[in-house]
Amino acid sequence: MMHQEIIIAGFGGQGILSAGRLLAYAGMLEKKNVSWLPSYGPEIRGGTANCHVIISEDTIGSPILNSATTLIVMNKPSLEKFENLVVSGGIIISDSSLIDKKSERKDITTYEIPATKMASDMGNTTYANIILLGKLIAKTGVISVESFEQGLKKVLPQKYHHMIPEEIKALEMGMNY
Amino acid sequence: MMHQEIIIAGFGGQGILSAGRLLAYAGMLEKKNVSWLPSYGPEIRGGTANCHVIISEDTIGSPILNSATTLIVMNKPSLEKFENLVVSGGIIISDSSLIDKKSERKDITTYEIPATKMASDMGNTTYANIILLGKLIAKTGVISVESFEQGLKKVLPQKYHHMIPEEIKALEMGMNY
Amino acid sequence: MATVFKKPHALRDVPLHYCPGCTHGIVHRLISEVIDELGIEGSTIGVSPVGCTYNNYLYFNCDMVQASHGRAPAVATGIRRALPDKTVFTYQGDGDLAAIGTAEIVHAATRGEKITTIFVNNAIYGMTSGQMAPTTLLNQVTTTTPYGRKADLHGFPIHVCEMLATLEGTAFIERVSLHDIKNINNAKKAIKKAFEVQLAGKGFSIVEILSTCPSNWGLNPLEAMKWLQENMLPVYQLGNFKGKDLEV
Amino acid sequence: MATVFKKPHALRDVPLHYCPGCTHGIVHRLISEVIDELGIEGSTIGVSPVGCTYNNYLYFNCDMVQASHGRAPAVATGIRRALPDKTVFTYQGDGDLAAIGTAEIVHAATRGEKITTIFVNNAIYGMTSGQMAPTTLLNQVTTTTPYGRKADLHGFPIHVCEMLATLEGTAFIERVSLHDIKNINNAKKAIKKAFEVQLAGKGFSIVEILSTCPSNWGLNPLEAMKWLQENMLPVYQLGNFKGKDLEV
Amino acid sequence: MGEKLLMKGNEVIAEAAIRAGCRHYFGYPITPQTEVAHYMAKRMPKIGGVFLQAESEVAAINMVYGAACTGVRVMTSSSSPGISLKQEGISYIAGAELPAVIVNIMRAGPGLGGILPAQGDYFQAVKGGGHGDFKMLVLAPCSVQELYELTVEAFNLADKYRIGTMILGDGTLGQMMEAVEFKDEENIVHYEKNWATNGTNMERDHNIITSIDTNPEILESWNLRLQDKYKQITENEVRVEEYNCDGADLIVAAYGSVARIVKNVIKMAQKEGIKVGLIRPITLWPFPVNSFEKYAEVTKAFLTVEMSAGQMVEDVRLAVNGKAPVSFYGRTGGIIPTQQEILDKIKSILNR
Amino acid sequence: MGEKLLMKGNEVIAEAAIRAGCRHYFGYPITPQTEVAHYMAKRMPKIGGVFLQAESEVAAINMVYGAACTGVRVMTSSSSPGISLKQEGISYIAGAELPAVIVNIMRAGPGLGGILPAQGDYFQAVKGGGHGDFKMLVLAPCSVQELYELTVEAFNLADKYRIGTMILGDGTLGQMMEAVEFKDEENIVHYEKNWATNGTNMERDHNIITSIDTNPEILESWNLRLQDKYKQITENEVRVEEYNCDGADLIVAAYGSVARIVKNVIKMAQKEGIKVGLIRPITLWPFPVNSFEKYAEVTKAFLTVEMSAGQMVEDVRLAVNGKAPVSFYGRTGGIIPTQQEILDKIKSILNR
Amino acid sequence: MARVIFDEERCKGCKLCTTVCPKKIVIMDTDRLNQKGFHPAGVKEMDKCIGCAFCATICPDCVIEVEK
Amino acid sequence: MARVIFDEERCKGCKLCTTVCPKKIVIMDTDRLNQKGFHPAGVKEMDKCIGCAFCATICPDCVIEVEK
Ligand SMILES: Cc1ncc(C[n+]2csc(CCOP(=O)(O)OP(=O)(O)O)c2C)c(N)n1
Ligand SMILES: Cc1ncc(C[n+]2csc(CCOP(=O)(O)OP(=O)(O)O)c2C)c(N)n1
Ligand code: SF4
Ligand code: SF4
Ligand code: SF4
Ligand code: SF4
Ligand code: SF4
Ligand code: SF4
Ligand SMILES: [Mg+2]
Ligand SMILES: [Mg+2]
Repeated sequence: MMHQEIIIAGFGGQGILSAGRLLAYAGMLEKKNVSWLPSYGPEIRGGTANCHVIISEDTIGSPILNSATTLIVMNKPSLEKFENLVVSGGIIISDSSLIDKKSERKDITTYEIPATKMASDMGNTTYANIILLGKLIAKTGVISVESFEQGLKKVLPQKYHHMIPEEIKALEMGMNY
Repeated sequence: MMHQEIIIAGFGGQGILSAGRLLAYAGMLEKKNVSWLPSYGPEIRGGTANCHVIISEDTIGSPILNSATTLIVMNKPSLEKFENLVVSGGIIISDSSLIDKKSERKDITTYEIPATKMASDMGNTTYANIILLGKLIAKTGVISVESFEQGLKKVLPQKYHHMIPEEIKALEMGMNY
Repeated sequence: MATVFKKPHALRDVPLHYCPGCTHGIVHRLISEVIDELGIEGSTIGVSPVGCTYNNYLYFNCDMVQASHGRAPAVATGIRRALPDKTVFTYQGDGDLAAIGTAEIVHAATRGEKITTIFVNNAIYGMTSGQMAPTTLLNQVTTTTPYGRKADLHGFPIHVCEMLATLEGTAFIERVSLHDIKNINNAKKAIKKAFEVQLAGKGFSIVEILSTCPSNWGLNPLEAMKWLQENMLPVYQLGNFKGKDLEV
Repeated sequence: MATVFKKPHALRDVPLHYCPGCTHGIVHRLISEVIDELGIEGSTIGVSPVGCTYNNYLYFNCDMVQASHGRAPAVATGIRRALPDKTVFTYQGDGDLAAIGTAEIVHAATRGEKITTIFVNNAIYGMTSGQMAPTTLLNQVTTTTPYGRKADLHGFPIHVCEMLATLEGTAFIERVSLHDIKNINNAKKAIKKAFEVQLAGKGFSIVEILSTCPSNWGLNPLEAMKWLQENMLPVYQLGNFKGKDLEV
Repeated sequence: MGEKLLMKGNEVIAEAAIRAGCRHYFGYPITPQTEVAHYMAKRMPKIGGVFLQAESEVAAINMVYGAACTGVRVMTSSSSPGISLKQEGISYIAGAELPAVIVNIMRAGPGLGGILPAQGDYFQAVKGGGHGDFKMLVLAPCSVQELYELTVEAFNLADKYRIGTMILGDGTLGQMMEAVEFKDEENIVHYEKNWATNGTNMERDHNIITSIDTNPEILESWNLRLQDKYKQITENEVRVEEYNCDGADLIVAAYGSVARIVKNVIKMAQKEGIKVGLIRPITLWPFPVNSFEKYAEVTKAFLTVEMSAGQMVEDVRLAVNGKAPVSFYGRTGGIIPTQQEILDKIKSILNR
Repeated sequence: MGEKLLMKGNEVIAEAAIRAGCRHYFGYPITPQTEVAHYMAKRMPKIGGVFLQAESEVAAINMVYGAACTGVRVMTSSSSPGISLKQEGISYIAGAELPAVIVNIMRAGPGLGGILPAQGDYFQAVKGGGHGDFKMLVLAPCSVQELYELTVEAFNLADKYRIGTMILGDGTLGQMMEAVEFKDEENIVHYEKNWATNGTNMERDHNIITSIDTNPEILESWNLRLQDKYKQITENEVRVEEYNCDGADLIVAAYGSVARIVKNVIKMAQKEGIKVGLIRPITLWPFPVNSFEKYAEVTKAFLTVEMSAGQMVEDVRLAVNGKAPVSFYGRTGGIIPTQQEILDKIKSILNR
Repeated sequence: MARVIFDEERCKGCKLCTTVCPKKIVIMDTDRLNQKGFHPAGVKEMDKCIGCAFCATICPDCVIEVEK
Repeated sequence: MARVIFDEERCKGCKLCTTVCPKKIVIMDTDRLNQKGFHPAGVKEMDKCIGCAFCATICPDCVIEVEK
């Protein structure tokens, strides 16, 4: 039975929360059970943000994760904070253009993608989060690209729909990195 | 065992509450257990006032009276309101210069004293309450004149002590009426 | 012979519970006369305060709501926002409005809430037996200022009209008194204008009415009227603070 | 070479948690400089609000108390009355002081409570993510006025200094801004005077400081300074409202 | 049923209220429930409704009181410290018998506490944080979908009984997104409100809304009427989920988001051969006493799990009435108990 | 011991506070406790103390909070609706662990209710009217003499445990006059208050008083510290009067002025050959659980009598834990149960 | 020709009306008490009344009706 | 002769200091990030500094110390 527990973490402003939301939305469109829970509160002011996403064929108990099957990180403090929550055999996907450190855990698979750099090359660093999501999709199959695109259409206000092809491009760059 | 339950009732401004207080004070000086409870609240605005006084050789349970051994009344509404609370064999003392009605109860003793008139003749209607207390003392012996005088000294601010002889006079007028 | 003066319809035909000579009764009648004259009894909702007039809902013929202490402006806001076509007034004492209810009156005023507040300033807490109110005069003796109100300990009397006049949302502000016939008539005019301002949708209106509390001032009603005149008038300047010339 | 500028002693040597460019940090430093200059760190008790600066007790070297939302003036009153020889200040945002805390500030002021209030007006609720404050400008978009603040729905911006100036208990009232060096220096002067007024036992003193909230205004810190200058200054007139010439 | 949407709990509360016919919202911002207000601020102006940010929680609850007097459906929302400030107003709403919906998305306390989720306001909600003898109907949803359904229901119940009805959730529930499926049409029950103060129109005697009478006999009769109503509600409106209880070795009592966690614990326990049940009170008041009574005779032990230092556990004990041991496990300060902790606690109770 | 004086309960509270070293009082007028303020207003200026009439109950409790921070003994008093308004402040006092004495002279509720005596705020006082997990120490005197003694004690306990301590009385107790005998010297216990914010004098690091921490681990540790303290108090500070309980056919549980009435009922019952006992909790929290446990095994029945619709009865049930039937008799609205009513109820329970 | 009618049972004897009558014809009836125990106000020389309604205007208890 | 010292780790990259320097010598170091992830401000041409402390006056985070 498919059951993915994903933590996405980084600085505020990196699209951490919205990446999680897109993921959950796509999962829901695939008729899976999903939950999304942001970190909230004044620490946002401090600059960090994270969210917990569960996508499962089973019903979801707590939306709070005490462990994760996948961790996506976009800054160093988040890597340090969350790497130990990844289950053995799990995945860490990190933005290597922002994080100079590697997780030392040997029981997990780590993917390092210079996502911010790649996005910047695309002309917009805000796609970095999508690039990392691409890797997640490629490695876990938690959702399909089609659902992701459908989700985007639902979540994005009409006026931003012209950006969807770029977003898909970013996703695919991540998948293929 | 001595146990007196006294309700004093009338208009606000007639010295209802202070009469009760003097009584309780004197009782206390005689080493009896005493309690005094005023009616309080917006009905004072409506003009009526009453207080419950218990003087007892026994310990006092509730300071609230559901019945009375003696009722002192200084207006008609109070007579009507409280006469039924007097126990069989009890006493009603009423100011007949203000109340044109007589209690119809046959199982109690009624004393009618034109106290306000008498006080007015003394030159000060505010002694009316004391005159009525005098009757109470005479008929029940609940306190002695000496204790009353001692109590007055305690309760009255020094600057009013010159009035004490007049008060005692009023008391005795009531006792002897 | 025609009746030239009688109890207005908006005032119910029941005895008032106030102390002899308490000017709350005059205020009740003036409001009722205005409601009659404007023909708004059926479309008016009044809000009673906590204070001696806590149950003035018994006296007005329009629909009435009893509010918690000081919150009448918030309650009135709730009513007025729910009933945009009706007229809403609050009736508040100086403890109710200027102490515990300060935030509510200031914000109803700054929001320009379309309500009318009748503010009865008797420089004391009547209901609870004569404590200091924010409007109590310096040196005035009350049960909580037994040695007189002292500025350095208890602060200064608050001038509600002047304070609220600094707020843009206020459309009409006037202070009146009840110490003689002329002033009673002026008071009525102010109350009427205040309601008219509301009916015209201009914003928040308030009339502060200098009143007596014979019982807690320890004076008889005639002395109380004189005390008001001699002591309150010098401190609380009568007159219009806003909206005198507002077209309604 | 001598040090001509460094962190004042009254400011603790810890990083502040505020957003980049948030002027709360400047206010903290100015207060601390004044405390240093007056030599009152050991005899001062500060009261922190609820707002972005809820835990500014971590930043000041004097004793500090965290108050419930809006009640800092009441808490400060309790402290000051218990410690008649000490200096007490409150630090409050516009939501804290001008919304929920309206009654407390008005009454601390009218009582002439010997405290100093530093009132940081950033025209928004910073802490709770950008809701309308009583000081939000007309047409300003916030999370609770997504279509802009409209006078008829949400009321008018409240002018705290002007309102409090009507109260006799206030000894010193001044509005300042932080949008450039000159104004920052003026702000410091006003803060210093406000403390001096307290030390001289003259009554209540308050300094309103126009500030930025880059995060919730959706602007970068430089744009925010500009926005303050262009939009807040015309609405909130800078200057002294009371006590300019008070001898202290 | 419409399509599934992914929405935040707080937003769903607002949307559900609007669907239930609520067009009047008065509130004051506080984390973690602010999105209720943000949503209302966006939507109400579009549908002719009223969103008003009050100057304080005290003002907000009194605005609710005022609007409720006129007969409209009205709501406020806040979080723990803000709800404390509303206690006088809540007591007035009870005394005046007004229908109103009050949302408390609990955070950690006491005092300013923290903004992370907690369930430390159970006593306040259920026993009476305000003065006098009164009750609120208290609904405790455990999912975003249920937040929706119970919010709609809250308005119906409030009107039916003229009672303050509270939605008691926690920060997790308010902040999380989950799928929600709205009905095409809501079951809005309309009750005659001839008591409302909306103007006599000179066609009837004036209506009065008040909670005071200085005559104690009258005031007692009002109180008896309230108690009577509460009895009716206790008889008719209890809602509870019993999950896996038959034959359970131990039954956990938990509400709201903790109950979700317990459901996962039940699965974990099953794998270890331990049969655990769950009684999830959906109405915290009236409390589902019967469910506990029913199982008290047959179950070895009860465990109450809360994000508190132990509050609902008292109601569980009252219901179980000594017939079985009742243990407690709780976390505070914004910490959410983990599945493992709860399982460990269960095992220690059962000596396994 | 000095001479006996005849004093009003409310005045005795004020006098006792002053004798206990309280020099700071902040309050807002409300019937039936206003005489506390009147007395303070008269006395404080004469003894260099502070009497301040706050602009509201909310302000008053926050002034108390402020003064308590400096280490002085401080008090406020109010009655039911006013106490509801103080709930946020009371929770802050608990969170910041400040010593303070809070007096509630209860009146009838809910809402504006009435000003006559009632006991409808038991839940609020004992379970927590404010948000979060906290307790106040709650003392329930039943005579004017005890009002005096417990008020003095309240200040000692507040300081000892850094806890909000409530005197819970009712209008009868506040308004009645009774003899009171003051000690020549009070037992004032002095506790070191090195946590107080009274100026560093540049001789120590700054003190901070706060109730918030956004780190849930820290906030939980604070909560655990509170719970620990509450446990200590529960172990050490229970006060109770057991009267005539040994061999009683039925034990009545009652506190405050109702307990006085019950004592008379016991005499009445005795005359009819019925042996009735009384357990009178003097501390409502911590509740005298042991007394009930002790008699639960041997007594046929318990009856709780309150001026409420039934609040303390829950704590009695929790303590008795199903070992004996617990009945309830209550009056509300300001009505005081009569001896006869209570006796009748006792007889009906015992089938006599 | 004017006339004033006093609803005597409502009168609380405050005397305010007596102070405003331009004709000084409103006086307290010190011989009688109404049910509430107050000496009620009244007019003896009704023919002097000019119907100005001053008495009614100041009466807090709506005791007085005026005809003209 | 003046000198400014930046406590770089405290800098939040808000740029306010750069706008007030009369000598326009305060600039952001866009090549580096501090621990918090911000480009810190600094002065390259220190010799031009007149020690006016404008930069320090506007810095919300007390990053700057000035010597003269
Ligand atoms: C929350 C609350 N606090 C206090 C009271 C007690 N109280 C009743 S009326 C009143 C003040 C009344 O004074 P004011 O508003 O001036 O009205 P007045 O009686 O003078 O007309 C107070 C303090 C209350 N009922 N509720
Ligand atoms: C009783 C209560 N209500 C609401 C809140 C939530 N709250 C925290 S800060 C705040 C407003 C802060 O705005 P402001 O005072 O302007 O300070 P800023 O953050 O802008 O500096 C609010 C409403 C709270 N903590 N307590
Ligand atoms: S107490 Fe004062 S305000 Fe109240 S009714 Fe009497 S005179 Fe009027
Ligand atoms: S949210 Fe606004 S006020 Fe708060 S720290 Fe950030 S910029 Fe400053
Ligand atoms: S109407 Fe005028 S003249 Fe006639 S009695 Fe009254 S006040 Fe006097
Ligand atoms: S003014 Fe009215 S109440 Fe007063 S004496 Fe005259 S008639 Fe009577
Ligand atoms: S001290 Fe003045 S000149 Fe030097 S860097 Fe700072 S702002 Fe520029
Ligand atoms: S003002 Fe301070 S925080 Fe901002 S960039 Fe300059 S040094 Fe850094
Ligand atoms: Mg008043
Ligand atoms: Mg702000």
